[in-house]
Order: sequence, then structure tokens, then C-alpha cells
Amino acid sequence: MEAMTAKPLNGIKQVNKVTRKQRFSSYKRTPLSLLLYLLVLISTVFTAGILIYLIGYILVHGVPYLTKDLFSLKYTSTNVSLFPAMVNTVSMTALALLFAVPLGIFSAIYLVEYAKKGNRLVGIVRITAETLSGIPSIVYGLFGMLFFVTTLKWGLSILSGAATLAIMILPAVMRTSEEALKSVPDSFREGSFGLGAGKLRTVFQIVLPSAVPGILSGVILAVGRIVGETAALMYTAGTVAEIPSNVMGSGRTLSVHMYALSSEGLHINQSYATAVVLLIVVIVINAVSTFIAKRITKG
Amino acid sequence: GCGGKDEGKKAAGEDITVVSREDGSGTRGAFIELFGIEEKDSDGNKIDNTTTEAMITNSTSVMMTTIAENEAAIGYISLGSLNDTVKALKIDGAEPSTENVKNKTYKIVRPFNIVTNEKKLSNQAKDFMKFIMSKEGQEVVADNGYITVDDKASAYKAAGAKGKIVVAGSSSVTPVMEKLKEAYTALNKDVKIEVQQSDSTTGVTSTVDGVCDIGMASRELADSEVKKGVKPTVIAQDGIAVIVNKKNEVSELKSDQIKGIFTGEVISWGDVK
Amino acid sequence: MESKIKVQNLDLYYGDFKALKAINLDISPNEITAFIGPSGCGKSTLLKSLNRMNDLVEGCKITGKVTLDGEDIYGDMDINLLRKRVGMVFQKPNPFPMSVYDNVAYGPRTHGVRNKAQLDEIVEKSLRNAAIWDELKDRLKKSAMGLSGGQQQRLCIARALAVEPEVLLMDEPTSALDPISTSKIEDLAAELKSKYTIIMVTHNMQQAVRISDKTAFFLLGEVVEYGKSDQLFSMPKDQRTEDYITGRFG
Amino acid sequence: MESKIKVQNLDLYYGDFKALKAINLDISPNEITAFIGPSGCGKSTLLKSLNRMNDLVEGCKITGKVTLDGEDIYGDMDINLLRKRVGMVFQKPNPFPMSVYDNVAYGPRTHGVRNKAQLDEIVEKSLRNAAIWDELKDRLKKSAMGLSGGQQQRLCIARALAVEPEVLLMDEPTSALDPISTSKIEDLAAELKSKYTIIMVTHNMQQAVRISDKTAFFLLGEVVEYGKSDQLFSMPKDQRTEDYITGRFG
Amino acid sequence: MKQYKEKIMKGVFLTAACTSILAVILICAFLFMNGLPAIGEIGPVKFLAGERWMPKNGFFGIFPMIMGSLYITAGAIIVGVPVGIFTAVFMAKFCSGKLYKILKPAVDLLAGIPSVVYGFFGMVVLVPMVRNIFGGNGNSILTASLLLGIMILPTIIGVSESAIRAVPDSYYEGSLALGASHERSVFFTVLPAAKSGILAGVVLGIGRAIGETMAVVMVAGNQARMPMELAKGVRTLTANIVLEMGYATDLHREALIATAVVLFVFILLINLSFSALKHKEEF
Ligand SMILES: Nc1ncnc2c1ncn2[C@@H]1O[C@H](COP(=O)(O)OP(=O)(O)OP(=O)(O)O)[C@@H](O)[C@H]1O
Ligand SMILES: Nc1ncnc2c1ncn2[C@@H]1O[C@H](COP(=O)(O)OP(=O)(O)OP(=O)(O)O)[C@@H](O)[C@H]1O
Ligand SMILES: [Mg+2]
Ligand SMILES: [Mg+2]
Ligand SMILES: O=P([O-])([O-])[O-]
Repeated sequence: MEAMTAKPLNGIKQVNKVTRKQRFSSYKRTPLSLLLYLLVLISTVFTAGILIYLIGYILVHGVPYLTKDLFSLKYTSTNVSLFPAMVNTVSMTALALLFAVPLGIFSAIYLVEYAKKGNRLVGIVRITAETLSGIPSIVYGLFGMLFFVTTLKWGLSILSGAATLAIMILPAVMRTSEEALKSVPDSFREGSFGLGAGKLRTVFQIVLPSAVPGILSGVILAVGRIVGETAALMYTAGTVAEIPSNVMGSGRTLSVHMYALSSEGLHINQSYATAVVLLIVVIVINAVSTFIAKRITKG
Repeated sequence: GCGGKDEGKKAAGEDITVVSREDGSGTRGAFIELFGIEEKDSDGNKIDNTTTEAMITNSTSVMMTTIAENEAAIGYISLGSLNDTVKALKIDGAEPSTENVKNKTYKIVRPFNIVTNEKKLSNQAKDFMKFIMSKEGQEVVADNGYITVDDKASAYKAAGAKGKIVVAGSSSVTPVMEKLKEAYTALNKDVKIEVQQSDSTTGVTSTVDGVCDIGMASRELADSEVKKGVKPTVIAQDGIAVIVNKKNEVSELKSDQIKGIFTGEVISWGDVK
Repeated sequence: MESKIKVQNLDLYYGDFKALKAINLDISPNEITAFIGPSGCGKSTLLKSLNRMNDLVEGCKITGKVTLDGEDIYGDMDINLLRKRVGMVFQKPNPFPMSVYDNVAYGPRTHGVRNKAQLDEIVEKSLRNAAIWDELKDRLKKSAMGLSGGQQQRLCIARALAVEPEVLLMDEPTSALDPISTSKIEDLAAELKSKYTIIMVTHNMQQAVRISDKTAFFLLGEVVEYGKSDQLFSMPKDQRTEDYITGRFG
Repeated sequence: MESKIKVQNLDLYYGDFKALKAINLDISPNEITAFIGPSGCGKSTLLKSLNRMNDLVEGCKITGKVTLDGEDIYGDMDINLLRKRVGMVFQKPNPFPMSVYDNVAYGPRTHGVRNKAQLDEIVEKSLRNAAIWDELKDRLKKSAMGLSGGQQQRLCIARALAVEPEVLLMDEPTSALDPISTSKIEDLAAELKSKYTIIMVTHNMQQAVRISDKTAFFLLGEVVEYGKSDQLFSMPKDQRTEDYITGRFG
Repeated sequence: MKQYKEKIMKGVFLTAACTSILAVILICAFLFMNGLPAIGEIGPVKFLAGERWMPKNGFFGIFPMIMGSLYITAGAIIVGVPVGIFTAVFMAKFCSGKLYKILKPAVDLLAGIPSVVYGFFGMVVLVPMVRNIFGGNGNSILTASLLLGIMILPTIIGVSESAIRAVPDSYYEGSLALGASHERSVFFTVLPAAKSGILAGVVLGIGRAIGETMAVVMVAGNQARMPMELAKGVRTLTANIVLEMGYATDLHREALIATAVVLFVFILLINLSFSALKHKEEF
């Protein structure tokens, strides 16, 4: 970030700008830096290219089919409305985050702030969490079906689905929170303890707020996973295209809706239109999470 | 897709990309049986001879997209899902169509089953089954491109059923089931039907476990499943269309050519022209 | 006069490294005690043992006894109350990543002050005492991270004063300050000692002479000499002390 | 004598805040120049302008001209070479989270030294020069993060020396050091000035008198007085300087 | 009272930390109960080392799928890890505030695109591309690796970027002041300091790569035979489960769950070796 980005003060010609010429003459001297710079640039262009292509692809295929019908309050097999699925997506995300985020953050707090160095539990928890992150979603689905749906008798329901997803996203939330907490400098903790604050207060008032940006990145990853999930939900939350009256009812999310529409090849266009809406929902959910996180850091 | 002007010709000499469904799939089961890709060995065990080089997919839409994108590909899908992104082949001279299936000139079909647990079946579920097998129900089946099992069914009369019915299982059966549901609930306002789309096996196990009232399966039931106390009922027949890329010059094949392709004996489009 | 803090036979290990050896020290109330000695001799370490900040260091082991008003601080005493009573200012300034106001109000809030007016008053008083009110009064709501090094250090002093400790431990509190701020802090220390007990690590011997009542000279984890500052600096009993204060050391 | 560094009419803004006002300063080669002044007056800021470390601060704007050996440092000069030529030691010690050895070897490696024996030699020489070799020679492979504050600071000095800069900027390099290490660093500075040009921010006026050839007194972003140290301290021309050095300020 | 609260909350934190263990135990129990008998029935050697998978005909060898998973995961790592880390570096240390404001939410969006969409993207873009460049029918190890590599990008970028940002600026400044270039400072001081966080991101990403199915199944070809060339199709363990679970009954179904058991052990081994690696580095 050597380049200056702030707008110049009115009428002032600042001298501390890195010119392009300077940059290139530097690179001549340090080819390694140039190589690294190019790698960074190429990678980013690659990522951005994929991103633009994917989003463009979805928009091109989906936007023309965004009809009013798709947003009817009630789903029928002719209007294939995505409205109920949209509502379900939001409630499913909220519920799964409600389970997983406190759980993930609390475990991270235990691992970073409470567990002694060399504590066996830390290693075990970390390995189990990472193992969880590698289990395919269909296995989560089957597990959820067997455990939440059948054994706990929650039936095919939003609750079963959210509980299953919560386990699935726990590792992302936990590991990112753990790393975020670890990166808070000890001097903050010392400062707080030195004033006679207890551990809890130090953790909640000083350490956590500083860790919020890191935790947020985990939450956003988790949101992505929840919103994009199908297999795990088909077997736990079911695929009913309605808004259930409570969390014990079955309902499909947008992603499941998409899958259902596309799987028999009958409503491919509408499924792309659903993908467009899905993108918008993701953007909104992420923006809301970021907003909440900002509020927390500001205190 | 990929470019090039003389694609049709190129495809003609190209290696065939065989696309099949997953092991156990009802569509595949019917397909290999009817084309003789499945044969009995000396011990009387059925052996599936599908070439190991065949690409495998478990979804109709993936099958269609793969074939729409690959000029050398061949595969098969439910007739009800057929659209103009791909080309359906005539088999032994017969066009794949509902009429031809009905008049038996086109022979590749599979059954759509529903599965019930007689002992636990609720009244409203019984009533719904009655509707499906009635004249009105079979009309819905026919209207949506599937083949009826009973053309002379008697008419249905609403009997004031109420309550909830959960139907779960096969994604292939789901579209027609949704239509049936809508037709039925129009007549029975007090019945609420939930259709849960997953897969055939889940449909059966859910019925066994009591998670749903009626299961949907696009394959025959296994003996072990029947032993668990569930009973299958065929509600419709589904034709299977053999499909190729639209740029492919081939538009008709003989049964034994298809067998050759799917067993890996025929590997080039040139050989079947 | 009773001692405020009594250190008896204290040994401290960081893992296998013995950082403090058989320390015995009586700190009198209402006095300023200076710790001097070369870098790495254990001044900060002993200071941190007095409010148990070393508990945070993994692998730190302590033997011996430290009492505050006769009470064993490594006994049943509530560790948070101990740290409220024995406040600390660190060697590197460590403001919290929040506003100036919240930094100072953090301590009082921790200890139950919720009243806005009362907090305002505490914040102002503490900042004034730390000789930084005038500079910061207009940026109370701004983040404390943007302050200059010296400003940060004075803010940390204000933060420590805001909880009204009985003992104030300061680890080179003025090393980042200019002479004016330094003399303000020194004046403040002199003023505070009527109410508080102050222990200060310093590298500045002039400062030790100027403001401290007693001085302890550390060398390699040991207290070589401890006594009235004027005596220690004018006629040290130990040769090593003399070498050090006359700059003839090492 | 030609100036090594020439600051001409330099203004510096942090956003809307003007932190330096019309600075003009000629730094002579092979001399030690001290920057003194109250906290927050802009000493560190000017220092950082001399090797363009302020470029990192978002919203920092500079006008005016700074030349090194007559070359405009804000012109076409390679910024990294500039920083190699103008080394810096920061106010807060900032060792890298790697071993002591790697900390010191980092600079030489950056500038292309790969030979192990040569690196070993540079590391030893730099650590010796920073008066810390004896303390650390047995823990070269240990992490630098476990050192005491003073040790960290001396390590950072060693790290800066290892790239053999022409100019060495030091931001209160001895504020965390005991008198012995301080005097070692001072001796070192005096020794180095035969080869290097040294600019040092300090709060310690005795230090400025002791070792610096010239002193600049800063106040509120301006250079109030600049001249030979003995003159500036014995007979300051400006009333404000006099007030400050006699402690009568503010 | 306060002590009380501290104790209770410590208990709460500990309990939370144990939930993931509990979850693994539950899933483990479910998998092993349903899967181990099948392995017993088939025979562990025949199951693990068998090269033929023909459930209808009684062949249950998953060796080709084990190899398939290895190949594709390795491929995804080769594609996704460097690109992900470099992009994270760009976002944290190279890009201007304005660009970041666009790039960040966009990358977050990438995480939220459902696998099915990635799958269709793979089918219509990557498959023809690979077919044209490398021959074959396009549904191949290469395609699947590429697609998976892309799919793990958001995980790696997201976690690494915040790890890089968490490194104190003083390291970066210290390096610059020694005359190191921006790139060198970032790669040789900041990145090593962010190592643990980046590694966490990579491990999460690899987990995602192993566990991802819906998209892989759409482009990998899924032939249940030993993987041959990079341009030929392959089936992974997860694909095997997803493909056939819907129709499987009896031993076939149990063999699929046993496949999940193998996968589970596989992931456990990867994670154990990662943590061993980390341990070794710490000393
Ligand atoms: N956390 C730690 N782990 C291991 N050793 C430590 C730790 N903290 C300090 N030490 C060592 O203990 C000794 C005493 O350190 P201490 O910080 O008390 O020195 P000090 O007298 O305050 O020095 P300075 O004046 O440089 O701050 C030093 O040798 C130091 O390296
Ligand atoms: N990054 C920044 N953004 C905004 N203001 C800053 C920044 N850095 C410094 N300042 C302000 O610029 C002024 C000069 O700061 P500087 O750090 O140069 O002071 P100093 O003379 O070095 O003081 P000290 O002796 O306390 O280190 C101060 O008022 C400070 O608050
Ligand atoms: Mg110290
Ligand atoms: Mg400064
Ligand atoms: O493929 P299914 O018909 O079982 O969904």
C-alpha cells in the first residue's frame, strides 16, 4: 500500500507519491520482488476473472427469467415461486448462525484464553474441528436425518436443518475466531488485567472487539456455506416449497429450490433466476453481518 | 461450447463419449435390461456390462447439459424431461413419444412407484392414493407426458378427507406428484400435502421409518425392502429417451448398436453410420 | 512504620532461567521507591510479581512470599482486587484500541461505576493528573491508537490512575516523555505519594535521586543494595552499586 | 562542508492536521544531530519524512523538498535504496518474530548477501556494535520476542547497523535502556559518526549535550532553533528554547 | 459472586469447545455402526484394495476412488492454495481502499455461490476448455481439480487475508526501514508472522476440497476404475457416495457408508499429519 490514495488537500501539490517510474526502477534491482508482484497480480486477476465470469454467467442466464411469477407468495408447480425459499433461506441462515457462532466463538475463547499451552484438549478440538470441515455434506445430511430427524424426532424441519448446518459450519467459525483471538496483542490483555479486570471482562470488552474482523470473515464463509448448501438440507429440512409456520416445519432454501428446479431439467431457466436472487440474498446477509460487526467494534 | 465450423463432420469420426446413470438407478436398470446390456452369466447372476469408460451422472439435468455441450456424447433421460437442447434418437425406427410407448412400438420404459406401509396408512393418504389411480389422477399423469397405467380407471369422488399427508422420495417422480397434489387439494381443501423431493431409497426408508406416509421410487423395490413391510404400487410409466448432441448427424440407431456403444464394443461414431 | 508491601525470599523462574534470586524487600507506604539497574536485571519482572502479572507468562514459577498490608497476595486474595489495589503502567505504552475516553473509563467501569457524570469526572481528573488533559480534551472520542508515543504513555498513566489504586507500579513511565511531561509526571508522583505508594522502574538516575525516597539497585536478578535514595546515591555501601551509579560499570 | 541531508520548506499534513510547518534544515555529514522538543511536536514525524516512512500513513501529505547528497528523495530515487541508505531505529522496539540471528541477517539477506560465513560475521559485528553480543551470543537461534525491552531495542539497532546505512535515524533509541547500555550506544554513535551521519530524537537533554554536534529544537511542528549543540544549550537565541531547556516551560 | 460467574463461564466455554468433539463422536458412531459391518462382510482388503466397483455384481473395491480423491485433492491444492494466498496478499497489502471495497464483498460472494452453480459453470466452461486443450471428453481429473481449486479460493482467501491483516504493522515497517521492498517485506516478514492463520485457512480449504461433492460429480466423469491420465475421468470417494446413495439398498448402501468411514479416516490422517508438521516447526 505504498501508493497514496487520499485526496489531496485543496491546492497542495504533495511530493510523497510513488511514481510508476520509481516502482519500475526498484523492480529492476530486485527481480524477486517483481516476480512476487506479478504472481500476486496474476492470481488476483485469475480470481477476479472467475468471479466476473461466474457472476456474469448467472446474471445473463438468470435475469431474463426474473418474472413477477417467481415472486408469488405461494409456490405452485406452474409458477415455481422462489419467494418461500427466500424467506426460508434467511431464517435458516439466522438459526444456524445462532447455534454455531456463539458455539464457535466460545470454543475459540476456551482454546485461546483458557487452555494452558500444551493442553491436549486444544489439539484434539482443533483436529476434530478440521475433520468436521472435511466431511462431505451428504454425510452430514444422512447423519442429520438419522440423528435429528429420526432419533430426536424433530422430523424434516428447519430446526433439524439448522442444527445439521450448525455442526457443518462450526469449524469455519471456530478456527477463524481462534486465529483472530490469537492475533490480539498480549499487551491489550495485560493492560486490562493490570486494571483489575477479570478474565471475562478482558475477553469480552478488550479481546473480542479487537478480534471481530477476523471472526467476521469466518461468519461470512459460514454464511456462504449455509446459503449454498443442498445435500445436507434435503435430508434434514426437507424440500417443501412453503414457509413453515414454525421451526418444526419443513421448508426449502433457495439453493435447494434451485437444485429441485434443475434436477429433472424441467425449469433450468428459473433455476438460474433463483441463482440471481441467491446472490442478492448473500450480498444482503453479508452486508448485514459486516454492519453488525462494525457496530460491535465501535462499542 | 466449443467452436469450429465443420463440427457435424468432426463428430462423425470422433470417439463416442458414453454417458450413463449411476449403478442402482431406476433409469439405468430399465435401460440396461431393455437393451440387453445386462446379461445373465452361467450361474444365473445378472451382470451389468456397461463399459467402465462410461461417464456417470446421477442427475437428468447434468446428463442433458453434458450432452448439449459435447458433440460426441450419447446418453439417456426420462421422456418427461426431454427438451430441445438435445436430440432424441429413434430406436429401431420408433420415435420416442407417449403414443409410441402406449402402443408398444417404443419399448424403453420404467415404472414410477409409490410405496406405502399398509398398517400405518392414514385415511387421507388412502384417499389420495385412490385419487392417483382414478380417472382424474391418471389424466394428470397423461397430461404431463407420462404414460398411464390404467386407462379405464373409475372416476374419483371427494369423500371429505382431512389432515396432512407427507410424500417423499424420488426426484423423477416428484414433478408429476406435485401436479397430482395440486389436482387433489383442489378437490379436498382440508388436506395438506407435503412433497419432499430426495431420492428413491430415501423415499422407501422414510416410509419404513414412518417419516412419510407415501414414498416415491423410480425403481423396483428390493426384496429386503418389501420384507420391511412396505408395498409398491405403480402409478405411471416413464419412457426413456436416448439422446445425443443436436449437431450429431446420427438420428436413428438400432437396439444392438446402442448395446454395442454402451458395452464399449463400438467406440467411434463412424462405426454406427 | 508498617510496610505496605513485603517481599520475602522471592525466587522467580522463567522456565529454567532464574530471573530473580532470593529477593527481600520492604516497601513503605506513602513513599516512592525506585528500581534501578542494567537492562535485563529483573526490574520489570519483580514489578510484575507485585500484582501477579507474571501469572500470565507461561512457564513462570514463583516461590517465596509477597504480602500487601500483611495479606499474602499469592494466597487467597482475589487477583482482580489485588490488581485494582496495585495498579500498573507498562514499559511499552499499551492503550486499548478504543477512544481516549473509553480507555480511561475502562477501569472505573470494570469496578462498577456506571454513572455518566461520575465517569466524566473521573476521566477528566485522571487525564489532568497525567498532564495530558489539555492536549486531548478535544479528541476524547477519537481512537487512542493515533496518539504519539508520549501521549500514549501518559494516557496509560491516566488509565491506571482512574481506578484509584493504593499502590502504583510504573515501569519506566517517563522513558518516552519529554522533560516537561516528565517533570509533570514526577510532580504528580510526588503529589500522589501522600495517598498512594509508588514503585517506579527507571533508567534515569537523576530521576531516581530527584523523586524517590528509597532506591533498590538490581544486578543479575538480585537486589544488591536497597536503602534511602540520598544515601544510596551519595555513599553506596556496595562496590557494585558505586560502580554502576558512577558509570564505571562493566 | 556540503550537507548530507537538506530539508527545504517542508510541510506535512496528517489529513487536515498540519504536523510540520515550513521546516528548513541542513544535516551535515559525519555529525550527530539531535532533535529535541516536547512530546507531540513532530520530531518523529520529521525523522520519518527523511526515509519516507510517512508514505505508509494514509492521508499523509508532504510538500517541499528533501535531498540526500543533493538528490531529491521524493523524486526518482529508488525508495528501497533510499531506506537502505537511510536506516531507522524506531521508538518502540519492533523485532521480527523470528530468531535473533535472522533478525539481524534480514537486512543483509535482503540486499543480496547469501554467504553463510559472511552473514555470521555481519551478525556478530552488528550485535557487538549494538553492545548486546555478549548477552545474546548463546541465544542467537532463540526467538527475539522473548527479550527484555532494552534487549529488543539494542537488537533493533544491531539490525539497522547490519545494512550499513549512510545515515542512521534513531527515534529515542536509548529511552528503554539502562545507563550502561545507553553509554555504550552513545559511544557507538560517536564512533559511527566518522563513517555515518546520525540523527537522533531524544528527550534527554544531557544526552543531546553529551553527544550531539548540532541540535534542533521543535515546538508545535516548527523548528524554533537549530545550531551547534553547545551554543544552543549554553546561550539559546530564542526565548522559547531557553524556557524549554531550563525547564521553565509551559 | 464475580468468581462464580467466571467459573460458570469457563465451564460454558469448555463445554462449547467440547461440542465439536461430541459432534465428531456422534458422526463417527453413526458412520462406524453403519459402515463397519459392510467392511467386515466384504473383507477389508477386498474393500480397500479392490480395483473394481460394481455393486450390482458384488464387487466393492474402492481403491480407484481413494486414488481419485487423492489426485483431485492434490490438484485442487496446487491450483487453489497459491492463487488463494497470493490473492489474499493482494487484498491485504497491495490493493487500494477503493478496489478493496469492491473486491472483498465479491470474494465473499464467491463463497456463497451454491455448488450446483459451480458445477454448471464447470460443465459449460471448463469441460469444453479442457477438452479442446488436452483432448479426451473434458470430464477429467484436470477439470475437477481446476473447479475444486476455484471453489476453495474463498475459504483460503478469507481466512488468510484476515490473518495477514492481523500482523502488527511494526513488522512491516521494520522491514521497509531496512530497505526491503514492499513485496519482500510482505512475503518475508508479514506472511511468516501470519503463518498459523494461513495454515488454518489452507486446512479448512483442503477440508472443503475433500468434502465437496455436488460440483465435482458434475465434471469429473465418475468412472469407477483406476484413474489413468489427467485428461481422463475419475471418481472420488465423495462422488461415489453422492452418486449412488439415492438408489442403494442393503449391502450396497452399507458399502457407501463404509466409503464415508474411509473418507473420515482419510481426513483425520491428513489433519494429524498437518498438526504433526506444525508441531515440528514450533521447536
Ligand atoms: N517472558 C519471558 N520469558 C523468558 N525470559 C524472560 C521473559 N521476560 C523476561 N525474561 C528474561 O528475564 C530477565 C529479566 O527481564 P526483565 O524484563 O525483568 O528485565 P528489566 O530489568 O526490566 O530490563 P529492561 O530495563 O531492559 O526492561 C531478562 O534476561 C529477560 O530476557
Ligand atoms: N498517523 C498519524 N495520524 C494523525 N496524527 C498523527 C499521526 N502520527 C502523529 N500524529 C500527530 O502528529 C503530531 C506529531 O507527532 P510525532 O509522533 O511526530 O510527535 P513526537 O514529537 O515524536 O512526540 P513523542 O516525543 O511523544 O514521540 C502529534 O500531535 C500526533 O498526535
Ligand atoms: Mg523492563
Ligand atoms: Mg515520537
Ligand atoms: O433419481 P430418483 O428418481 O431416485 O430421484
